[in-house]
Amino acid sequence: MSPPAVRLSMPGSLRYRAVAVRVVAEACRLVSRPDAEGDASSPAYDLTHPFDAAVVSAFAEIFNNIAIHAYGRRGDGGIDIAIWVTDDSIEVELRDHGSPFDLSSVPVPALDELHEGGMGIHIARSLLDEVEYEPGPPNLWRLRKRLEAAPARASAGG
Amino acid sequence: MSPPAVRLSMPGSLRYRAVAVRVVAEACRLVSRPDAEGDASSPAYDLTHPFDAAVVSAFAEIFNNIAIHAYGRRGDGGIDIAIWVTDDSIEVELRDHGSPFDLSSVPVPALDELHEGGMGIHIARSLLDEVEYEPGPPNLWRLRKRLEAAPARASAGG
Amino acid sequence: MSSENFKVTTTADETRIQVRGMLDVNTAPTLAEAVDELMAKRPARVLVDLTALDIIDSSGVAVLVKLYKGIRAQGGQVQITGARDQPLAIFKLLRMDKVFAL
Amino acid sequence: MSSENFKVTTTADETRIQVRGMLDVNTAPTLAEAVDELMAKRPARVLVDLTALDIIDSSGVAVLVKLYKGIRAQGGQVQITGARDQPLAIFKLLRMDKVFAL
Ligand SMILES: Nc1ncnc2c1ncn2[C@@H]1O[C@H](COP(=O)(O)OP(=O)(O)O)[C@@H](O)[C@H]1O
Ligand SMILES: Nc1ncnc2c1ncn2[C@@H]1O[C@H](COP(=O)(O)OP(=O)(O)O)[C@@H](O)[C@H]1O
Repeated sequence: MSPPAVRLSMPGSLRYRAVAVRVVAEACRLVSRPDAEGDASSPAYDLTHPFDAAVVSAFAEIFNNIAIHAYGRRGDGGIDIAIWVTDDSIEVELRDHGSPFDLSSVPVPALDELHEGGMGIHIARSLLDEVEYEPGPPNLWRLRKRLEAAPARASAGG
Repeated sequence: MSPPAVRLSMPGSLRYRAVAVRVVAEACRLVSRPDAEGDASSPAYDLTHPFDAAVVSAFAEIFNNIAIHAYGRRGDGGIDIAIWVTDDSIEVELRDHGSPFDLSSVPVPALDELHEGGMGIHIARSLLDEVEYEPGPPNLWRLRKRLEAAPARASAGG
Repeated sequence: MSSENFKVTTTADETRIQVRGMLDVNTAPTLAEAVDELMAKRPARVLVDLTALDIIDSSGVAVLVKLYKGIRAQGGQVQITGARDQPLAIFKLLRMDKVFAL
Repeated sequence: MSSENFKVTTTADETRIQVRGMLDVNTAPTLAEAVDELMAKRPARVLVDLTALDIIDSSGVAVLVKLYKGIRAQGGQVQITGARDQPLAIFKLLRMDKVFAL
């Protein structure tokens, strides 16, 4: 596999979360709106494109879980993130040195009830094409999503 | 020196510029508004705090120059960024493998005239406490700024 | 009570909570406190306006569920309106669009 | 002509350019093209409204300078108004707050 376009290493703490989320949001833009100017035209990252919304939402849940569960909110370890973008897909890997766990034992929430927790993994899995986890150290999360064939993209208007 | 809080490696091209700018903007927030919630409360990064505005503006000029001048807009090399944050300062290093140049030969623009170029380095130097450059390979930029003693920060309103 | 992320307005008829920006693992706890304060007052009618909410995560959803369940358990009414974009997609995914009558 | 970043409106009296969001190395070239088109029409009065401009860099400044100098060289008037926050700080730093009468 070719080297990732973007690598980010940072503390595995919620305080730094926005750093990672913003990087992933920008990487999504490169996939979903490659014809846009190389830059956002506004300082807001916008998740109005469903591809960006899906990937960023899923990524944020997995990041939160690492900070909260793998590192127990202690922020005493790092997260290494690698991002590959192609014309029509994104792949994001996260590596941490926190406690491993058994992903297969996490139940799918019963959606006929309202839950106050246990929705993060379900959200991530539902929004992405693939969510893989290999317990470590380091623990490895591999997230993938393809851009669906564009449904008549709104014209750029320029 | 302690290891940087955040490391980012990415293509040295304007297409990826927003990735780097957003990371630096978030890192600034950690210095200028450490008491805020760990996350921005809105998806816009805001540069209303003068510290953030100064650091991000300066960083963006230096990044643009690497992509445009050192890499000649070819995007054929990477940029490695390291960020250190303390309670009251930020330090950002950028390393690239593009053409080196002689920073001391860049003239200070005469501000009694209006210029259509040659303002980037001057902007960066004026906004930061320190701008150092060591020609390479790799070329190294070291940017530093201290937060000034807070001038009666607007109350958080919570 | 209010913060950068929400504003609570109480009239004779109802309590209105406008949520804006990002409601996530970092910002949800402040809203959760406000929900506790509110529930102590046993309001009869709560309206949650999500028109200005840009992004939510599972922690944000959890606070809204807590509010919804809590007020209803006290015999109050809750209406959650205005979700769009990413938040709406998350509510749909969690099949909450029915419960919340979005 | 317009883009995500600017809107040009022409009336009998004047041409008004509203710039918004980020005017930087990536977005400035589109505005530069619009400036070329505009100058070909030799407008007598141009008003540039920067109220909605959040962030500018030296490439963005360069386009505004080009506009200012170009229109004035044609004998036209240019007024640039409304800069705030980061853009205002940059104009001040470059001592353009006087020239632009901000
Ligand atoms: N990265 C992780 N490391 C360790 N345990 C995890 C991790 N991610 C999830 N878990 C476990 O899986 C459970 C379900 O996670 P999730 O669906 O995100 O819901 P929640 O975080 O709200 O409990 C968590 O409660 C935790 O026990
Ligand atoms: N990273 C760099 N690598 C090579 N040359 C550079 C670099 N940064 C600046 N320069 C040189 O210094 C000059 C002045 O840079 P700057 O003040 O940013 O203005 P501008 O980029 O508009 O010319 C550039 O024109 C270029 O010749």
